[in-house]
Amino acid sequence: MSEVFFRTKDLSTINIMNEQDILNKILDHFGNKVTGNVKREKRVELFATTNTIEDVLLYAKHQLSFIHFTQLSCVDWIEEKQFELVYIIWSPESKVTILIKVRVDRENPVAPNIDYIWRHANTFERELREMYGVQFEGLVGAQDFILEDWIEIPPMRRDFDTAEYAKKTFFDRPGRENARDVRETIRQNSGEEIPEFAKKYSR
Amino acid sequence: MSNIIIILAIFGWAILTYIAFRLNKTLGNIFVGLIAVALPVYYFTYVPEDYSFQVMGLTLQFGFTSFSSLFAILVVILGALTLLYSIPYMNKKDRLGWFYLNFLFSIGGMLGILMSKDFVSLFIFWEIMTWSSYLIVIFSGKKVNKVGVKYMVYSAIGAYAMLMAIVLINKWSGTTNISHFFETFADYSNGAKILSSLLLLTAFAVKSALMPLHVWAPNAYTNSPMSYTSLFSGALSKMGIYGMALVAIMLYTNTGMKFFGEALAWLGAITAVLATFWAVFQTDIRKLLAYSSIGQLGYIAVGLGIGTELGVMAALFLALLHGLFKGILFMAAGAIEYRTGKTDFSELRGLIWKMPVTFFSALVAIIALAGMPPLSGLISKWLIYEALLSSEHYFLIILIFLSSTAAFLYCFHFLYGVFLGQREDDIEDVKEAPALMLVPMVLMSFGLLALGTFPGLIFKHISSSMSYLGFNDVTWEMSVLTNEWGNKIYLTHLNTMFMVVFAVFFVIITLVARKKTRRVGTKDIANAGEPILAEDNYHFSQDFYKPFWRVISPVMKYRIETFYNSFANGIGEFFQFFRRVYTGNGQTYALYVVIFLTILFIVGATLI
Amino acid sequence: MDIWKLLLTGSVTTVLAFVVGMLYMGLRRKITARVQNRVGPPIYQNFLDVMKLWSKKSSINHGFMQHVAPLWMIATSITTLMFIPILNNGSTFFTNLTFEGDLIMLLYLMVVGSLGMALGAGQTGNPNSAIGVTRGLTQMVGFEIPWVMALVALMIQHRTTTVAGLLDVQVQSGTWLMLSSPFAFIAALLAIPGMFRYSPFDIVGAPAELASGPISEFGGKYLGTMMTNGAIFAFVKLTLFVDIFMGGASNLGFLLLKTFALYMFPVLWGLVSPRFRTEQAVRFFWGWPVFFGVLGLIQAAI
Amino acid sequence: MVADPILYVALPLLTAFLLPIIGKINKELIRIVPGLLFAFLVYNSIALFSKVSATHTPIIVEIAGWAPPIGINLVYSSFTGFIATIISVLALLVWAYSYKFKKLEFDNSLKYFVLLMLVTAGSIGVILTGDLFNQFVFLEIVALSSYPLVAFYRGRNGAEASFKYLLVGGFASLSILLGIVLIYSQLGTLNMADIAAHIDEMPRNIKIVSFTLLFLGFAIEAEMFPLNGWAPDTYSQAPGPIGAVFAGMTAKAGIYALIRMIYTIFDFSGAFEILLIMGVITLVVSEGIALRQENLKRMLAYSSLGQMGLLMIAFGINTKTAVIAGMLILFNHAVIKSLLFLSSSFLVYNSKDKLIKDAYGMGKKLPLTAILFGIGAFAIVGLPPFSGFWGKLYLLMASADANLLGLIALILAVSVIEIVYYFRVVNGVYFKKSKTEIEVHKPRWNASLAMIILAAAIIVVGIYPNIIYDYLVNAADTLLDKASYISHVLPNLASN
Amino acid sequence: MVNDKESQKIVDIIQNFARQSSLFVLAYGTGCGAIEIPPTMTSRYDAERFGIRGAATPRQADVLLITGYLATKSLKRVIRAYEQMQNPKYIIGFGSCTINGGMYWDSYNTINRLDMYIPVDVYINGCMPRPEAVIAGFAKLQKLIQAGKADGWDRYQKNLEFYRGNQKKIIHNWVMPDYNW
Repeated sequence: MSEVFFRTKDLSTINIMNEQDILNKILDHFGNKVTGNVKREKRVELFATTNTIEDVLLYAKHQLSFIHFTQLSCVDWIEEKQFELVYIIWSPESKVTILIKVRVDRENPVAPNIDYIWRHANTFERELREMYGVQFEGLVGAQDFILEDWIEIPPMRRDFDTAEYAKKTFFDRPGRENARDVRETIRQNSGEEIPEFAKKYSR
Repeated sequence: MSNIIIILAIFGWAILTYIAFRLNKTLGNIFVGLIAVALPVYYFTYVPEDYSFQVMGLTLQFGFTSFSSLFAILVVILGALTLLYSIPYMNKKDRLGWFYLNFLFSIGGMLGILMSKDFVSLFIFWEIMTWSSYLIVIFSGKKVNKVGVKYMVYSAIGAYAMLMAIVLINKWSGTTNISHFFETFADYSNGAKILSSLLLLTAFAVKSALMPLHVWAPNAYTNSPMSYTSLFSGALSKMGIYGMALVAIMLYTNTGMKFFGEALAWLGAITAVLATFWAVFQTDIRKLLAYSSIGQLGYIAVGLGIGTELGVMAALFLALLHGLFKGILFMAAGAIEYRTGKTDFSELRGLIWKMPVTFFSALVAIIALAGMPPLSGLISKWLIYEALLSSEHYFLIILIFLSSTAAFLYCFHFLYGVFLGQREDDIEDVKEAPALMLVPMVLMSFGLLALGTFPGLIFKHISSSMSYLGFNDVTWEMSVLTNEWGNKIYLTHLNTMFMVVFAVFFVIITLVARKKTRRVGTKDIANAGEPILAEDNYHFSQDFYKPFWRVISPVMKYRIETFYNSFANGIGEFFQFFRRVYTGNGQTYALYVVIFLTILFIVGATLI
Repeated sequence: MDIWKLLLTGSVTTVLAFVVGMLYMGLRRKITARVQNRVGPPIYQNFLDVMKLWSKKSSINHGFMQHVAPLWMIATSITTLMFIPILNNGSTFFTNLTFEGDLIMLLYLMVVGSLGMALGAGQTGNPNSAIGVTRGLTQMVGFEIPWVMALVALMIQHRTTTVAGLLDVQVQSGTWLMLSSPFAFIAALLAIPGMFRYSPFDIVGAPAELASGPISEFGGKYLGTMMTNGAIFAFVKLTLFVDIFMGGASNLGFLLLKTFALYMFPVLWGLVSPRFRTEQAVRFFWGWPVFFGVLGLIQAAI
Repeated sequence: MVADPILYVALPLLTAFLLPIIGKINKELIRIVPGLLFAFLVYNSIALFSKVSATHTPIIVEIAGWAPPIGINLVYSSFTGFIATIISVLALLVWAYSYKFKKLEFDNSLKYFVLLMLVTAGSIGVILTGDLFNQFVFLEIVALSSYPLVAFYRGRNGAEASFKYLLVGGFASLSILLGIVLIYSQLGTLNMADIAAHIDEMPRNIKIVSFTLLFLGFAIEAEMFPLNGWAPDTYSQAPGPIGAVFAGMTAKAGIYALIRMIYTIFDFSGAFEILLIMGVITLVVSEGIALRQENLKRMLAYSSLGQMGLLMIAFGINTKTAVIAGMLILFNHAVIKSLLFLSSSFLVYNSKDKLIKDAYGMGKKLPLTAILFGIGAFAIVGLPPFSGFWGKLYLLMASADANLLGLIALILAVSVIEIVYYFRVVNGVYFKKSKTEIEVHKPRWNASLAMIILAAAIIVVGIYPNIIYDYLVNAADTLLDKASYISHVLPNLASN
Repeated sequence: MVNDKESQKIVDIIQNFARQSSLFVLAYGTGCGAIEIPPTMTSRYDAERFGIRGAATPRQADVLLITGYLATKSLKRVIRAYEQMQNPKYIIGFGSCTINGGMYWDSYNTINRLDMYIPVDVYINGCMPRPEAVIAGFAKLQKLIQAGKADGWDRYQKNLEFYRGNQKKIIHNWVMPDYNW
């Protein structure tokens, strides 16, 4: 891994490759550890595992000039009891986007930490940790990122019912149920007229 | 005889105190307390007498003049108070006997300087004062070479300049008597006049930390225990002022050599400005106060340099006053150090809650330092400005004003950085300083308050001492200041007015919504709604005057210290070259002998 | 000095200063609004603000220094006011303590309030306050220099250090000092916006950056006192300037006219200027204003 | 008891030869007898010196009854007596200090004390004698006994230093001897007073050559730059107390010979200027080199050379004040430098390289020694109220009287350099932590007593210098009054 | 001071007049409503003519203007800012999010009814309300103040238990200082 890590190719010498070349190169390099296909123009899809994802990213970054880490997102495949982490990287050379999909177990979601490759991956990882409960090994950063004092299951999981939670936790205002104009309700409740100048601008 | 006895008694008592501390700490403290009480009592009751004796063919003469007794008052009062303050302050430290030995030696040295009527005894006591203060500067055992030796070297440069002047004066006038020198000064040749006065001014300028020779001061003030620094900055540096006043004024009155006065005034003004600027950017309270001291001494030099009646009056008044307020400030710094063990602005905060008495003493001192009414600092500043105005020093007054305006910056930094700001948990167990440390501070604060309205209390002494300097009939009033153009300010009216308005509004603001006025903690601040947690502290202590630094950094980049250091290194390197002469090889030495013989033959044949 | 007379005249002067100062500040808001194509608040709006602040039902402080800081300021302002001649016709009614102090003392008296403010702000524990104070003090180092240069030039030239003396000079010669010493006047005039801390020198209490800086923890009666003080002190500064440079005024009408005309300078300048950073402000003051101050000094020396 | 100048020379020489035999009786006597001898010499000095200072006439002793021009005579005047007193007291103190010196076993102590006595006798002899050749002989005694003292520890370094000393000392002897031969060939006399009386009769060329040769020889002994290359090595390699002996005795003998030659024998006025200039060079170079020394002993040695330069300056100015100053400096140098050598040898007792670093932290372990060293350092840089101050003051006054303003500034500047390196050492001794663990050797009571006496002398003279002032004035008068020297030694000549 | 009831009334009228005609607004600009404040204050609508002007800190402010939805995280800050204001103090809820949650009504992280947590004196509805509506809201508040009915600060003080209970229901880690008046 370190070998790959330190031997960076000079970007200027790289020939601009098409999607198929990229896919072939990756598949050649990793053999049967990685599978993939060209999804459409400028888009390649790869399937990796938690063991190979770091190598794939490093290879793509240093050998194939995919220097831009666009996003790390997560899909909750609750039926398959799995989370799918999607690493999206992009190359300014070939203008190709690669989606690398990694499946982790939903019960014990652990993935390698990649913020040493791209510093800003840290932010995405912390968000996923908080919203999905995916644990990244050795991730540094405060536990409370966006949510404060969260005690329920991570809210972006599909088995979390947010409407029910809102109903339970917050106070619903009566009158919210029908779609009546709020002003009507207020007038009804307080018996107060809408001011003249406000009427002028109301629909 | 009684004159010299006071000094011998102090030296003797110093040794006794040393022995007492070797025996028992409490006994030693009692000895210190005794002399602290006895010193002012004895000084203010004894009848001065002149005394002289012969040593090595030189006549040593002793006796107070009306001028030196003015400074003696300062030395005695400040000495006694700092001694009292030292008892609790130093209590935890070791080698107390050694400390007090040197402490008393330097007090004795100062009094000796003041009662010397001839230059040799002046020099002897000057050196005793110097080395005893040096031994206290290195007392803590930290930075002994960097700070201590530096202090000693600069002191030695000054002292040796004085020594050179003394031997020259001895040659020219046949005696080392001080007043004889000044009386006959007008008869000297021009070269002699310039040389002797320059050398003497250099000597005194070192002790009073005037600009090119100030380099030792900040570190030396910082490195000695604060109880001594009060005396160091308050009284010991005034010895330089004492000598400078003598020289500068005598030069004026005897020869009218205005150039020296002007140069002194300009040096003083530049010192005041630069030292103040440096003080603004210090991060250690002791260093801040040290630079501030240098700046204040610059003001005094300005007053002496312009040499008019108001100017000298201002200088002498400020000299005494500086002793008081800088005494308080260093004592306050010491109290803080004693209770918290910290002196850096980044570590201190919110001590007003724990040390209110210290705070109010320091506040009084700071107001006096900044020259604001209703305290006595205004008077000294007023006198200096009026002196500069009436002697038409257009640009000096601007420099002085720049300096004293910039002084507000560090005044605020000191008060805010130490006493104000957010409280921190680590000061929860801090207590107010011991009573014996507070008493001197509070006493001096009262002194400042009293002088703020009734400066006549001290003008009395100043006018009598100014008659010694050749200013007869100095008019003064108890609480009215008059400048040379007849403009007056009435301090009683000013201060009463201020106090009354203050009191009226104090009553009003305290009574309005009195029941609904709450005092909240310093962590309960408007902070965009974010509550401040226990572990957070939003005290502002880093880059305190960054914008100001950006403005003046082009000037402040050049430091004379760098020049001195490279000069010293250059000397070292230069002699490293000579070290190669001593090769350690016998043959080379034999060769030297032969070469020397040859040269000697040649020289001998031609020269002899 | 008849103490009761002083009490009477002093109170009347203070009330006058308060009312005039408040109205000027109201006018400033009005003028600002008009320039910005707004209607703007009524001219008496500041009285309402002060009244509201004084009628707050609760107020907090963070300690004794914050409690006394506004007092310190207002005591300074009123004391200063007492030493400034309001009219130049020798009217005994507005004399107060005019002949018992001089300009140097006034210079120092006028900064006492800043120190009180600084200490009060410091004790609140709000870092914004302390930052604001450091900026304010730094800026003060800037504008005091040209201001003092102008004053020194006048004082030495006319060999008096009292405001009354300078007034006498102008009354007797019939010429305003701003005409006879134009350079000193320009230097002092350029320093005026700094004294008022109006834009472009308003970084001290910039609301968006520093949450109004030093006063960010002051509310209720404390803020009310400060606004009162601000009004009185504005009057003090304007009157002092008018006395020194514009020949004073023989009756209140002229006084209002002259002070208003003077007040318009920082106000209108401020309306069209963005904000200086602290170091830019200091550099500004040490640039042209100091240059004119030096010219003024040279003129005085010749 | 009898007191006679001849005893100064005779008794130590005699005792030195008898000491091995005495040692057979009782080994302890080897240590005790020299002490008794030195004590007697001190008594002798006091008795003679009080007599001389009471009568203001020198005591002249004619050896073996021959009258001075032919026979050898000893002149015990206020001037020579003063130096002799200092040397004898110093000898006593050095004996007290090295009594029970740890490294002195029986054999060693025998050698040590014999050599010490020879050095003492030689030094005093150089000072007292009135005969040029006799002076040469005494100088040789001093030199020959110094060589083994330098190599006393039998190390490689000691031998090397000793050899260097021997080499340069050989030049000195040769050159002095040549000078004497030249003078004798012209005037046919070796008595100083006689030479001085008849110096006009010498041809100018030969006068210059002989003067040059004598000057060179004595200057080597007086450690003048650049002839002092041997000195730092010998000072640093010799045992601790021997440094004091060199500084206090042999160097004094050398400078005395030089002074006597310039003041009395020859009549060159330019000689004073040469002495002055060489003194200045010696002072500046030595002190400058001492500034960055890392070896404590060598630092002290260079400082000592600087003091010798100061002495040369003082005597080179050639006024009464200057001579008084010179005498004071001579006294100070003897006392203070001895104190420094004695105390510093305890500070670095067990250190191999005698580095300043090795003395760090000794302030706690050896409080008495450290404070004595500190007093010495304070005194030698000329801080009042220690005795060094008066010497410096008088020297400056003399320079001022001679209108040498630049010299004043130079001396003071060098004093600043002195402050730097001495205070660094003192600070280090007290406040720095030693990096290497060095076993501390505490001074015994006898050594402490010797050092305390020296320190007490420094302080007493510093506080109340009047106690030696009158003697100094007498000594200066005596030295400057060449005619009376001649007339006292040769009463017949004056009547001719 | 004045104990007489009648004169107290007169004083109240004067004081209320001063209060209603000088409103220092602390705008809590979390939501999209913050963008409506600049037009309100500047030359098009010029709220300053009614004596409404911005305040920099809660200490100086009279009115807390909450412009839009409040996440649970920002609710804490709102409560803190409100508690730091000096009595009497008023709250204007701005936009439908503060009334009933608006479009975030079912979000797991935004509150629905602001008046359950702090006492709201005036709501301005709309998503977003235009500046006219804002000024109408202020006019309403001024009327309430003059009538002495804008007593939200008093309600909060008296029903502190209720409000605290609701607040603590969603803010589990309660680190704020006590509300002490």
